Formats: sequence, C-alpha cells, structure tokens
Amino acid sequence: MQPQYITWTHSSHREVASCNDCHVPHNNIANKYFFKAKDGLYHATVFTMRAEPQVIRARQPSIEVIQANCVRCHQDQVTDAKMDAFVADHTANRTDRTCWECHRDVPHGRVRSLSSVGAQIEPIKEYSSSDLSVIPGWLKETMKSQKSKPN
Amino acid sequence: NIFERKSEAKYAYQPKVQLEGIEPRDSVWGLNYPRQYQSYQKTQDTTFHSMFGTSGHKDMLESDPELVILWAGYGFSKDYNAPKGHFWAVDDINKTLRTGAPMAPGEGPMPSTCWTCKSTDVPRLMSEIGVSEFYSHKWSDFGSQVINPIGCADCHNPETMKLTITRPALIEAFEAMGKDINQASHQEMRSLVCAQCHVEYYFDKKKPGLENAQYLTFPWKDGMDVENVEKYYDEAQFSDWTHPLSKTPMLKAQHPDYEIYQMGVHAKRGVSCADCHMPYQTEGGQKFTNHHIGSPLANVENSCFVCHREKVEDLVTDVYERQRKIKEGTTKLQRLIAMAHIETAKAIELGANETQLAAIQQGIRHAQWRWDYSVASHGAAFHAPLETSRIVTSATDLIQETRIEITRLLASLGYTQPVPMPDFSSKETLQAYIGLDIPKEKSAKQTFLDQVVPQWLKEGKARESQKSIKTISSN
Amino acid sequence: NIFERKSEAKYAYQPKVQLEGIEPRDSVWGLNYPRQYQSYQKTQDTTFHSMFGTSGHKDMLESDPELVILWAGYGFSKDYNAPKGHFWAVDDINKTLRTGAPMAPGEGPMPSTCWTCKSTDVPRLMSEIGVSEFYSHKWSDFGSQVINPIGCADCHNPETMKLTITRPALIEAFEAMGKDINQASHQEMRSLVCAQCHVEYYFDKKKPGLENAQYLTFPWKDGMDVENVEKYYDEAQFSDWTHPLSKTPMLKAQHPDYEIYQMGVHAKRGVSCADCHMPYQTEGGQKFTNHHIGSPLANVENSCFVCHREKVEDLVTDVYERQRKIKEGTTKLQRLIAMAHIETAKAIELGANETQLAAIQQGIRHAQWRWDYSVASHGAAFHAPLETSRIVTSATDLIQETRIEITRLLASLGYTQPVPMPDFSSKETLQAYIGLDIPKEKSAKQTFLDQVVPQWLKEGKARESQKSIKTISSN
Ligand code: HEC
Ligand code: HEC
Ligand code: HEC
Ligand code: HEC
Ligand code: HEC
Ligand code: HEC
Ligand code: HEC
Ligand code: HEC
Ligand code: HEC
Ligand code: HEC
Ligand code: HEC
Ligand code: HEC
Ligand code: HEC
Ligand code: HEC
Ligand SMILES: [Ca+2]
Ligand SMILES: [Ca+2]
Repeated sequence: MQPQYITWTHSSHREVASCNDCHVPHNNIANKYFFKAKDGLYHATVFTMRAEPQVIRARQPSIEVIQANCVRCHQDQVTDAKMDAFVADHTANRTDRTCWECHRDVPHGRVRSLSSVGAQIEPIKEYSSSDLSVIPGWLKETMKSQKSKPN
Repeated sequence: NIFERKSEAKYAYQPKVQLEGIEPRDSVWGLNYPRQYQSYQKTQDTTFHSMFGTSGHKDMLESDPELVILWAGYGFSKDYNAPKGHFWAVDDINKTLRTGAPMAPGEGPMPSTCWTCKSTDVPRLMSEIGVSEFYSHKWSDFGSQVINPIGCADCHNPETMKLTITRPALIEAFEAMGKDINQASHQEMRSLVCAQCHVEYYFDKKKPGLENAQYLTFPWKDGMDVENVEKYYDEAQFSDWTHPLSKTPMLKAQHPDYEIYQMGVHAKRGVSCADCHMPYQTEGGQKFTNHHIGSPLANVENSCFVCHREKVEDLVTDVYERQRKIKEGTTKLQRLIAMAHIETAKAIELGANETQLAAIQQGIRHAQWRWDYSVASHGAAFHAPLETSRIVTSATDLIQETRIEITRLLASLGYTQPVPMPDFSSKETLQAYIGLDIPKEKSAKQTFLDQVVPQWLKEGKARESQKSIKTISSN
Repeated sequence: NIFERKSEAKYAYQPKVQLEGIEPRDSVWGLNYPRQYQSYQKTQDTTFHSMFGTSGHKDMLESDPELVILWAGYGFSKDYNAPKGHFWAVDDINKTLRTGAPMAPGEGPMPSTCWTCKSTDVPRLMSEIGVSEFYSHKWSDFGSQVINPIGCADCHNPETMKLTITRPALIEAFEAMGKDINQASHQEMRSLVCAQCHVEYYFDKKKPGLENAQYLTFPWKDGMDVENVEKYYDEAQFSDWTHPLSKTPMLKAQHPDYEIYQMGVHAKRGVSCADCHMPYQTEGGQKFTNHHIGSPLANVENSCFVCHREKVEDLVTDVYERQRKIKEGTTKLQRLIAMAHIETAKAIELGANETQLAAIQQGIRHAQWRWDYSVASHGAAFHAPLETSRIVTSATDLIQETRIEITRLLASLGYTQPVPMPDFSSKETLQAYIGLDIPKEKSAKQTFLDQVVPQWLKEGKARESQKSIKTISSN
C-alpha cells in the first residue's frame, strides 16, 4: 500500500482528505468502525502472509465506499441543486458513474504498483557515479582506435 | 473554497416556463436552462479550425475533386461540404444543391425523409401526422413546417429532461437486432442520442404496405461492421444509384460515426460521445454539460484533460497523427476508384458485355462502399484509427484487384495502353466532364433561396406564434 | 512481521563473487543476483502460447507457406521460425538451416557477424580481438568461442550493474543520426538495451578500409521510418539478394521492433520495453526486475495492470483485436507479392526486356520490403497498430499497381490469361517449386549438429574453465 500512500501525499487531496475520508464509510459511526476493523484485519493478514499482490485493486465493497465519499464531499459541485428539482435522475446521472473513470488521477495517479513508486531503483543522476557514459571502456577504446586507423 | 461554492448553488434556480408537448424552440427551453442554452447557441460559431476539421464551411469537392467522379450521376457530385454546427442544419439543407430548387410543394428531387435529422420540428410533425406519413412526402412539402434546427427537443424529454430517443429509425434498428433500447444504460444514452443521426442510413422503398414511403432505415440487422452492412445491401439487392460511367449499381455511405466509434478503444472503455464532445464544465462551483458540440480540439482542457494528463499539444498531435496516416491511404484510394470507373467506361465503349463486367462492377461497388464508409465519418480516423485503416487496406486491395481484371478485359478487347484520365485536380473540370451544368443549378438554387425559403419561414413563424408559452410565477 | 522484511531487504544484494572483466556466464552473475538470475533462466520455458505468439517453436514457413516464394533464393526460404526466449539464441542459430552445415572453420554460408546478437561471448570476443576483426570472419570460425546465449553481460556493467550498450552498431547508428547515446535517460536505456538487437540491420561490405568485413550497420542515417530506410537502401543501391523468379534486387527486413515501437502511443507516453516485458516485481519486501523476458500476456497482472485498471481479458483482447486486424491485411498482401514474382517470371519467360521490367521490379522490391518491415517485428501489430496498418496499406497499393503493370506487359507480349499459380498451401510443395532439396539440407545439418557443435562446446567449456572466479567472504 506504499504506492497509495505516496501518491496520495502528492495529490490535491493530501490537505483535505485522509485515507479514511475516502475508504471508510461515513454514513454512520457503527458501520465505520465495523468496516475499518474488518478491512484492516484483512489487509494485515494478507500483508503479513506475504500475499500482497503486485498491483492492488479495490474490491467492489470498497469501490462503493469510495464513490459514496467522493459524492459526500463534492455533492454540491457535481449535482445542481436547481436541477434536482425536476431533472429526473439528475443526482443519479451525476453520481452513479465512478468518478475516477474520468478523474483517473485522483488521488493515486495512474501508475500504481508496489514497485512503481517509493524506493526507486532508478538512480537519480545527482547521486549516481560521475561517469554517465553507458559505453564500457573497452568498447570506447576499440572503437576509437578503429576510427583513427581503419584495420 | 468548496463551502462557499455550496451556498452559491442554493440560490441559483427558479423554473421560468412550463414546457408543454414537443417544444421545438430552444429559446423557450433556454428560459429554464440558461447555461445549456447559451452553450448550445455557440454551435453557430464557425471560426474554429483544426488540421482537417472546421466548424465553418469547407467544400469537400474542392479539396478532393475525385469525389465528383465517384459520385457521378448522384446528388453528392454537385455539392458536398464538411459538417458545421447543429445550428446550421436547416440552413445548410436549404442551401445544398442536392435538394435542388423546388419552387412549389411536390417539386424537387428529395423526399421528406431528408428532414429527419435536421430539426426539432420533426418529432413534433411525426407526433402530429404519424411516422410513415412523414416519410411519404416530398422534401418541399414540409418547408414551412420545419424551421428550427437540431435542438433540445431532439435529445430531451421536456417534462423530465431525461435523455430520450425521438427518432423511430434508431428504435427500429435496435428491434431488428433483437435489442430493446429501453434497456440502454444512462452512459449508453450519452452516445445513443447522437446515434439517432450520426449513423449510416438508407431509404427503404419496398416496405410492405408503405410503397410510397421512403422509409428511413439503419442497415444493422446482421451487424454494424462494414462487411456485414455490405452483405445486407447485397442480399437486399439495394443500390442508391447506377453509376453513369461504369454502369455499376452503387452504394452511398453516410456518416457511420456511431458504428465506427464503437470499434475504437474509447468505446471499449466506456467513453461516450458526450464525454468528449459535451464535457462537463464548472461555472460558479456548478458542473454542467457544455452543449457547445463541436471539435473537442477546441476545448482539450475540458474534453481530454480529465482523463489524460498530457500536454495539450501532445493530445492534439495524437489526433493529427492518426488523421494524417488515414488520409494518406484514403487520398490514394479515391483516386484509384475514380480511375476504375473511367477504365470500365472505356471497356464498355469497346463493347464489353455484361458477363465480362459483372465481377468488375461488383468490385467497384464494394471498394467504393468501403472507401465511403471510412471517410464519410469525419471523426473515424480518431474514433477508431485501426478499424478505419483496416477498411482502407481492404478497399485498396479490392479496387486494385478489380483494375487488374479491367486491364485484362481491355487487353482482350485489344486495348493494352493506360486509359487516358481527366485532370483530377479541378472540381469544375470534373463536373463538366460528367456533364453537370453547375452555374445553372446555382442560379436556380438562388431563386429558390430568395423566393421560396423566406416564405416557408414566414408561414412557420406564424404557425408558432399561435402556441402560447406558460410562464411560472417564480417564488 | 514488518521488521523481518526490512532486514531481509538489507541482505538482498550481498555480493558473493567479484565480477571481473566481461563475464559471459550468467551463472556467475547469478551468485550475486539470484532473483534476476532465476527469473532470467525462465526464458528457457517454451510452454506459453498466445493467439499469434509463442515462447516455443513455431515454423513460420509452415504457417505462411507463401514466404517460401517471397524469399526464394535466400536462406529464409529454407527455415524461419518465430522467436523463442533469449536462452535459446545460440541453440537456434546452430540449428537453423540458414547457417548451413560447416564441418570445418572457414566453411558455410554465413559470416561471423551473425553471432553479434546471440551471445555474451560477443562483447568478450570483440574486446579481445577488436570490432572490425570480429566482423571479418566466417560464422564457423567462432563456434568454440561463442557458447553462452544472450545474458547479463549484454546489458549490464559488471561493476555498477548500470545498463550499458555493448554493441557498437547501436552507438554508431546514434552517431550517424548526430546523437550521443550517453545522453540517453535511464528510462530510454530501458528500451535502448533492447535496441542493440531488436532492430532492422544490414551487413555493409563496402566500408572503406574494411573490405573483407561484413560490418553490422543499422540504416538509420536519414530516419527510422520505413520510407526513409527504403530511400537509404535505394541510394546505397544495396540489395540482400536477387530474386530468382522476378530477377528483382531484394531487401530483407529483420525485426524492426524498436523502430516501430517508437511510432506507437506507448512510446510517445514514455513507456519502455522493460515496462511491459520486464515489469518490476516484489518478493518478500524485495523489489526487483522480473527478467523472464517474454510475452507480457503471460503476466498481465504485473505488466499492464500497473497502468491499466481493466479486466485481464479486456487487455488480452485489446492485443488480439489489433493483431487480428493487421494479420488480415498482411496475409492477403503476402499472397499478392508471391503472385507478382511468379507473374514477372512469366513475363521474363515470354521475353520481356530490362527496360520493360525496371518499374515492375522497383515496385516488387518496395512492396516486399514494406510487407517484411510490418511482419518481421512480431510485436508491431500491438506496439504501433496504426503505423503498421498504414505500411500494409501502402504496400498493398504498391504491389497491386505493379501487378497492373505486369498484366499490361503480359498482354503486350500476347498473354492475357491469369498466370497459373502453384499450391500456396504447402511449404514442401513450394520449396520443391523453387528447387530446394530440404531433406538433403536437413541431413547435412544433423551431421553438423552431431559432430561439430558438441566439439565447439567442449573447447569452449575448456577455455572457460581457465578463468577463475573470485569469491568474497561475506560479512
Ligand atoms: C480522495 C479520495 C481518496 C483518498 C484521500 C485516498 N484514496 Fe485510496 N483510492 C481512491 C480511489 C478513487 C481509488 C481507486 C479505486 C479503483 O481503482 O477502483 C483508490 C484505491 C485505493 C487502493 C486500491 C489499490 C489501487 O491503487 O486502486 C488502496 C490500497 C488505497 N486506495 C489506499 C489508500 C490509502 C492508504 C490512502 C491514504 C494514504 C488513500 N487510499 C487515500 C480514493 C482515495
Ligand atoms: C498491515 C498493512 C496494511 C494496513 C495497516 C492497511 N492496509 Fe490496505 N491493504 C493492504 C494489503 C496487503 C492489501 C492488498 C489486499 C488484496 O488486494 O488482496 C490492501 C488492500 C487495500 C485496498 C484495496 C482492496 C479493497 O479492500 O478494496 C484498500 C482500498 C485499502 N487497502 C485501504 C486501506 C486503508 C484506508 C487503510 C487504513 C485504514 C488500510 N488499507 C490499512 C495492507 C494494509
Ligand atoms: C473529505 C472530503 C473529500 C473527499 C472524500 C473527496 N474530495 Fe475531492 N476535494 C475535496 C476538497 C476540499 C477539494 C479542494 C477544493 C478546492 O481546492 O477548491 C477537492 C478537490 C477535488 C478536485 C479538483 C482538484 C483536482 O484534483 O482536480 C477533484 C477533481 C476532486 N476533488 C475529485 C474527487 C474524487 C473523484 C473523489 C473520490 C475518489 C474525491 N474528490 C473525494 C474534498 C474531498
Ligand atoms: C464524464 C466524465 C466525468 C465524470 C464521470 C465525473 N467528472 Fe468531475 N469533472 C469532469 C470534467 C470534464 C471536469 C472539468 C470541469 C472544468 O474544469 O470546468 C470535472 C470537474 C470536477 C470537479 C471540479 C473541479 C474544479 O476545479 O472545480 C469536481 C470536484 C469533480 N469533477 C468531482 C467529480 C466527482 C465527485 C465525480 C463523481 C460523482 C465526478 N467528478 C465525475 C468530468 C467528469
Ligand atoms: C440519419 C440521419 C440523416 C438523414 C436521414 C439525412 N442526414 Fe443530412 N446529415 C446528417 C448528419 C449526421 C450530418 C453531418 C454529416 C457529417 O458529419 O459529415 C448531415 C449533414 C448534412 C448536410 C451538411 C453537409 C453537406 O453535405 O453540405 C446537408 C446539406 C445534409 N445533411 C442534407 C441531407 C439531405 C439532402 C438528406 C436526404 C437525402 C439528408 N441530409 C438525410 C444526418 C442525416
Ligand atoms: C444532441 C443532443 C443534445 C441536445 C441537442 C441538447 N442536449 Fe442537453 N444534454 C445532452 C446530454 C448528452 C446531456 C448529459 C446528460 C447526463 O449525462 O446527465 C445533457 C444534459 C442536459 C441537462 C442536465 C444538466 C446538465 O447540464 O448536465 C440540461 C438541463 C440540458 N441538457 C438542457 C438542454 C437544453 C436547454 C438544450 C437546448 C438548448 C439541450 N439540452 C440540447 C444532450 C443534448
Ligand atoms: C437530430 C440529428 C442529430 C443529432 C441528434 C446529433 N447530431 Fe450532430 N450533427 C447533425 C447534423 C445534421 C450535423 C451537420 C450540420 C450542418 O453541417 O449543417 C451535425 C454536426 C455535428 C458535428 C460537427 C460540428 C462542427 O463544428 O463541425 C459534431 C461534432 C456533431 N454533430 C456531434 C454530435 C454529437 C456528439 C451528438 C450527440 C451528443 C450529436 N451530434 C447529435 C445531426 C445530429
Ligand atoms: C472519459 C475518459 C476519456 C476521455 C474524455 C478521453 N479519453 Fe482518450 N483514452 C481513454 C482511455 C480509457 C483510453 C484507453 C487507454 C487506457 O486504457 O488508458 C484512451 C486512449 C487514448 C489514446 C490511445 C488510443 C489510440 O488511438 O492510440 C489516445 C491517443 C487518446 N486517448 C487521446 C484522447 C484525446 C485526444 C481526447 C480528447 C479529444 C481523449 N483521449 C478523451 C479515456 C478518455
Ligand atoms: C475520445 C474522444 C471522442 C469520442 C468518444 C467521440 N469523439 Fe467525435 N471526435 C473526437 C475528435 C478528437 C475529433 C476530431 C476533431 C477535429 O478533427 O477537429 C472528432 C470528430 C468528430 C466529428 C467530425 C467533426 C468535424 O467537424 O469534422 C463528428 C461528427 C464526431 N466526432 C461525432 C462523434 C460521435 C457521434 C461520437 C459518438 C458516437 C463521437 N464523436 C465520439 C473525439 C471524440
Ligand atoms: C543481444 C541481443 C538481444 C538483446 C540485447 C535483447 N534481445 Fe530479445 N531476443 C534476441 C534474440 C536473438 C531472440 C530470439 C531468440 C531465439 O528465438 O532463439 C530474442 C527474443 C526475444 C523475445 C521473444 C521471447 C519469446 O518468448 O518469444 C522477446 C519478447 C524479446 N526478445 C524482448 C527483448 C527485450 C524487451 C529486450 C530488452 C529488455 C531484449 N529482447 C534484448 C536478441 C536480443
Ligand atoms: C542486429 C541483431 C541481429 C543480427 C545481426 C542477427 N540477428 Fe538473428 N535474431 C535477432 C533478433 C532480435 C531475433 C528475434 C527475432 C524475432 O523476434 O522474430 C533473432 C532471431 C534469430 C533466430 C531465431 C528465429 C529463427 O529464424 O529461427 C535465428 C535462427 C537467427 N536469428 C539467426 C541469425 C543469423 C543466421 C544471422 C546472420 C545472418 C542473424 N541471426 C543476425 C537479432 C539479430
Ligand atoms: C536484455 C537485457 C537484460 C539482460 C540480458 C539482463 N538484464 Fe538485468 N536488467 C535489465 C533492465 C532493463 C533492468 C532494469 C534497470 C532499471 O530500470 O534500473 C535490469 C535490472 C537489473 C538489476 C537491478 C535490480 C533490479 O532488479 O531492477 C540487476 C541486479 C540485474 N538486472 C541483474 C541481471 C542479471 C544477474 C542478469 C543475468 C542473469 C541480467 N540482469 C540480465 C536488462 C537486462
Ligand atoms: C507504464 C505504463 C503502461 C503499461 C505498462 C502499459 N500501458 Fe497501455 N497505455 C499506457 C498509456 C499512457 C496509453 C496511452 C493512452 C493514455 O494516454 O491513457 C496506453 C494505451 C493503451 C491502449 C490504447 C492504444 C491503442 O493501441 O489503441 C491499449 C489497448 C493498451 N494501452 C493496452 C496495454 C496492454 C495490453 C499492456 C500490457 C501488455 C499495456 N497497455 C501496458 C500506459 C501503459
Ligand atoms: C505497452 C507494452 C509493450 C511495450 C512498451 C513493448 N512491448 Fe513488445 N509486446 C507487447 C505485447 C502485448 C506483445 C504481444 C505478445 C503476444 O502476442 O503474445 C509484444 C510482442 C513483442 C515481441 C514478439 C514476441 C513473440 O513471441 O512473438 C517482441 C520481440 C517484443 N514485443 C519486443 C519489444 C521491444 C524490443 C520493445 C521496445 C522497443 C517492446 N517490445 C515494447 C507489449 C509491449
Ligand atoms: Ca447509405
Ligand atoms: Ca535488413
């Protein structure tokens, strides 16, 4: 879950929404703690059992939780108070399609795998060896000598 | 911040009018839905240009003169333009040389069916006189009835504002496929409202019991892909016209936008027409559907950005690259088909008989059908680049195989030289070559536009003025 | 628990041995990097099958017999297979009929250059005897020198494990384009290591001062796209062989994987070969690059899922749909080119002269080059579907235009019938048709494999056993 954490800390939501704001039901207190316990327990088990998959994907129950939370905070932006009055299904039309179908980067970005963020193998030029050449010494030599005196 | 936005919304709305029956005038709907109305009005803007598309006037016969040969003997060889915004639908159908210059009702080349996809008066008229009756007149009979361009009433239910299908052809096409359009999801409806018009069609003149109707039909019974529709027309032994040069029974493909879009990855991922052509927009903390339907490239920020966080120029070049690669193939292809018509004419002139010509004409019919299918949808090159390219490849192979046949035939008739070709670079030359008198057509059209159309408009307005508008006392 | 895993990570890269010079044996590197080694070893697995690809043996001449006609007079008409994993590179080049049966050094049809992309012994050998010397021998001269398949030393710097370019041809190609490969970003390197081998190439036999070398060269000077490379070869008046049927100076396109990939949207978005073919993977808290290079469809969850949140079957069908649409075009195309060769042979037989044939042979040369370019890259149909399809369209037009020429020529020579064709459905029939004695070739190859290859291996192992391995006492 490291990638989710890291992507979130770089998202527009870092300051405004924590994990649980999106991933735990907020319809009623009891439900909230029940889901959290169930969820946390499940994750902890998977995690310590090393069954953590390369690419985690939200399961249906939590997809519904997330969607509900998007709507909870953005209700008034995505649905038009005035439309509700008489545009049938207006609220449904605006909220039944998962938001991240379009907002594909909110909040975790699009590249999500255990290895896609965090302890990058990718060397940052600043810290890598001063010699940036990708051509091994022996090859530089042979090629140079060859240019100077063909055969 | 968003909490301010919340309160803003609260005040926004008071309904102004009560929409009754089928209201063809957008201006009336606009009183209730100013944002949607105002944005939809922008479809009259003609200033936007992309590499191949435009919201303004573009004479396709000028830019691709071979089309004159391909459509010889058919209205499209006189006049064919790139699409403009919905606002212009009625104006353009009045102006096109294809509809001729009917000075009185009952005159002119076109049937009333031509109005079907041009106006909100169509659902109104259909509800008043019945569908098959609507299809059974001359285009000129309804001039004073049809005066409002495509608008709200074409896609929305006035009471509920739900997206709705107002054109019987789409509903019947679904039935023919054994599907029930009422089962369509909301997301599917965001494309199906467009599929009422942005599809290939033909006029069925053989409908049992409706012999004098030109019944608008979508040829989807056996599938929507180019090969199945081709088979459908072959089995029905249908042809739109017979080509005067090659004597081939031809097919015309019209804008299969919906069909080809469905073959692309966007459709496969559930992206709808409205997602790109009518993106949401935020004003005063309110999201609404931007109704300025046109090229998404005029509004990449709203259209593509939510889903693609790329540079604008990258997204624009994505589109251009695909269009350029497809255009390369279709440009070559249309020239080859034009040559095939002329080469076949030569063979006929040299006395080729029907049995010798049968296979050749079949080849021309299918090749031009496929070419037309790939270009008549102006968005196809981006909507489904690979499928479009696949169609172009198959048509190129087909027409060239046919030209090999023709070459053999000509040789067997003692003619082994390349057949002389006209100057393909000039629309006028080619229109003369196929014996069209465009200046004559144009002046007739001008008289029609000066004398008849204003009359139609006057009568129409008078009729509308009868209809009262119920306003609601706001409180 | 979590702390265990942390410490695990620390020990992951405890070096066990000191890698010295260019170590061609993966097993030695494997002592330091067990995970990468073990996953790379999996490239010997031959069990995976996708719709068109396989990690095992697939005889392309069996599945597409026309290829025998297209490559008549050239080694590929004897034997050509779909690629297997890197582990098999040396084994396969020994086994292919293309390398013949050289019973002694200096014998056989192929130059030493053929080894270049098959083994980690190549950089070793080049560093010992020099690059141009390496290119100046017979393939059979180095049999005992080259025994290890593609491996660590081909892509990695042994001291730093950094990705590195060990093949001069790629460096020289960059120079020819006026670029410096040392400026390549890390992400670019994740594709460039592959571009050392997965590219179109030719052997330059005219290099000033190196006349007896067959110098491996990538024809990128004027650009990497199919048209520019075609121009490059035309201007150099280069041809790989002359076709015995049509007497055409032919070009062979070999696996332009890197070139075509660059024309696709994945490359445009910065996705590298390694992102799909070598996805990162985490085992017990340890992140590493999965070195089991093969079809990503064998590993969609780790490969595509990183960026795509679709169902596995949707992503798999994405690939299959694109491959099917391209295959439709190339299958038709290869048949047409085969026919063109045979039809031209007929014209020659009837006494056609060089001036009459010039344009026709040019057409065949270009059409087959483009066809080959689009199929020789086994991943092209997915890497860049539209560009691949565009190439197929242009080749289809080209070969058919040429066949029209041929038909006219034949007619002018008094022949107006379709030219009789052999049975295109059988590899054996066609190989006989072009006069190959495959059974003879096969038995010669068998003797070579039984007597020579084991000897090569024995000598090679003996040589390697001299080289000591420095172990490091772990602490
Ligand atoms: C603004 C709302 C929001 C916040 C805040 C948020 N998430 Fe998410 N989360 C989402 C969405 C949307 C998805 C995508 C679900 C899908 O793809 O079906 C998601 C998916 C996930 C997944 C499933 C794997 C994946 O990448 O799809 C994990 C794990 C996750 N989030 C963990 C976290 C953690 C841990 C935090 C806090 C550090 C967090 N989320 C904060 C909205 C949020
Ligand atoms: C002990 C480690 C651990 C903790 C703590 C943890 N998770 Fe997870 N989480 C995981 C693992 C492992 C998975 C992958 C499970 C799978 O896909 O089978 C996962 C999967 C998920 C998913 C996607 C699967 C689903 O349930 O839809 C979401 C969403 C998620 N976690 C959110 C959270 C949130 C929010 C919290 C904090 C309340 C949290 N997790 C705490 C380890 C953890
Ligand atoms: C706890 C409340 C909360 C939740 C839950 C939440 N948001 Fe937000 N969101 C906010 C706030 C606050 C802002 C910042 C608004 C501003 O800056 O004006 C915001 C900003 C945004 C923006 C505009 C900035 C951007 O990143 O483009 C989008 C889009 C958005 N949210 C979508 C979502 C989606 C999709 C979800 C569910 C996956 C979600 N939000 C869940 C509170 C929330
Ligand atoms: C069909 C695509 C689509 C879907 C589905 C969608 N949105 Fe949006 N959303 C957009 C577009 C396009 C914009 C940009 C509007 C603008 O920039 O003017 C937007 C804007 C927003 C904004 C305002 C951002 C700002 O800067 O003001 C928020 C918040 C938001 N969406 C949240 C949501 C939530 C929550 C959902 C799900 C209930 C959702 N969206 C579903 C396309 C979509
Ligand atoms: C099934 C719906 C439908 C029918 C029936 C239909 N059209 Fe159209 N028409 C369209 C669409 C969609 C466009 C936009 C075309 C494009 O995108 O190229 C269009 C565009 C046009 C244009 C503007 C472009 C141009 O060619 O100048 C004219 C004029 C026109 N149609 C006339 C007609 C005539 C005449 C008929 C009857 C023969 C007809 N239409 C029948 C849907 C239809
Ligand atoms: C070509 C089809 C089409 C036409 C014409 C059209 N609309 Fe829409 N309209 C749509 C679509 C699609 C949506 C999005 C529906 C949804 O997903 O909720 C929409 C949504 C709306 C909504 C719901 C609120 C919103 O902004 O999403 C209103 C109100 C509306 N339109 C009013 C109008 C008015 C007024 C007109 C005429 C000026 C009009 N429409 C013309 C297709 C159309
Ligand atoms: C009632 C028929 C009808 C419906 C419904 C309809 N269109 Fe059109 N559309 C047309 C016609 C006709 C034109 C051409 C108008 C002209 O050129 O005069 C057109 C033109 C266009 C254009 C070209 C605009 C330009 O600036 O070049 C686009 C884009 C378009 N439609 C998209 C859509 C989308 C998306 C939908 C659904 C949301 C839709 N249309 C629904 C008939 C329709
Ligand atoms: C509602 C979401 C959405 C919208 C809006 C959208 N796209 Fe896409 N686009 C996708 C998805 C999903 C894919 C498929 C690739 C993937 O799975 O990420 C895709 C694929 C693409 C591709 C690669 C397919 C190809 O033909 O090579 C291009 C290019 C592209 N989009 C450009 C655009 C442009 C330009 C626009 C605006 C005119 C746009 N997209 C609008 C979601 C969207
Ligand atoms: C993923 C985004 C996307 C989707 C989905 C999409 N379009 Fe398009 N459409 C485009 C782009 C981009 C263009 C090219 C505009 C240009 O060339 O300026 C285009 C072009 C068009 C054109 C030609 C406009 C002109 O002026 O030439 C029409 C008509 C059209 N689309 C209709 C539709 C219809 C109908 C649907 C659904 C059946 C649809 N589009 C779905 C992005 C999309
Ligand atoms: C030193 C040359 C060389 C390098 C470097 C190289 N390849 Fe290969 N590759 C080959 C050869 C040779 C084969 C065919 C082996 C055979 O069939 O015997 C091959 C086969 C393959 C195959 C087919 C495997 C299968 O199961 O069918 C794939 C995929 C592949 N390479 C991808 C890559 C990628 C990705 C890279 C870079 C990360 C790469 N190669 C680097 C030479 C190379
Ligand atoms: C520039 C690098 C390069 C050179 C030089 C090269 N190959 Fe290959 N070879 C490859 C790659 C890459 C593949 C994988 C081909 C594929 O993906 O279809 C391959 C595959 C093969 C295969 C396995 C597939 C088959 O056809 O059975 C054989 C055998 C082979 N090469 C022999 C040769 C011979 C003989 C030569 C010299 C004439 C040669 N190679 C020169 C890169 C090269
Ligand atoms: C065809 C090219 C190729 C070959 C052969 C190859 N590697 Fe790699 N290797 C790569 C690439 C690409 C990466 C990813 C580099 C990065 O992004 O940091 C990599 C990464 C690594 C890393 C860095 C840690 C990691 O897992 O990302 C190690 C260690 C490694 N390889 C060892 C080996 C060993 C041992 C062998 C031989 C058994 C080998 N490699 C063979 C291409 C190759
Ligand atoms: C490192 C990220 C990444 C990986 C890995 C990746 N893709 Fe993509 N893919 C993209 C991006 C980015 C696009 C371009 C569309 C967009 O901008 O969303 C794309 C586009 C596509 C498209 C639409 C383009 C087209 O040709 O129509 C398909 C299909 C696709 N990917 C399938 C796959 C499959 C299958 C795999 C695994 C074999 C894969 N992708 C691996 C990032 C990736
Ligand atoms: C976006 C993902 C993606 C990228 C990037 C990518 N490939 Fe592929 N590649 C695939 C897929 C998917 C296939 C089809 C595999 C199949 O048919 O089973 C494939 C097929 C291949 C094949 C043929 C394998 C076979 O057995 O037929 C080779 C070789 C190959 N790729 C090499 C490369 C090289 C070299 C690069 C970079 C220059 C590259 N690929 C970039 C996804 C990718
Ligand atoms: Ca039609
Ligand atoms: Ca070559």
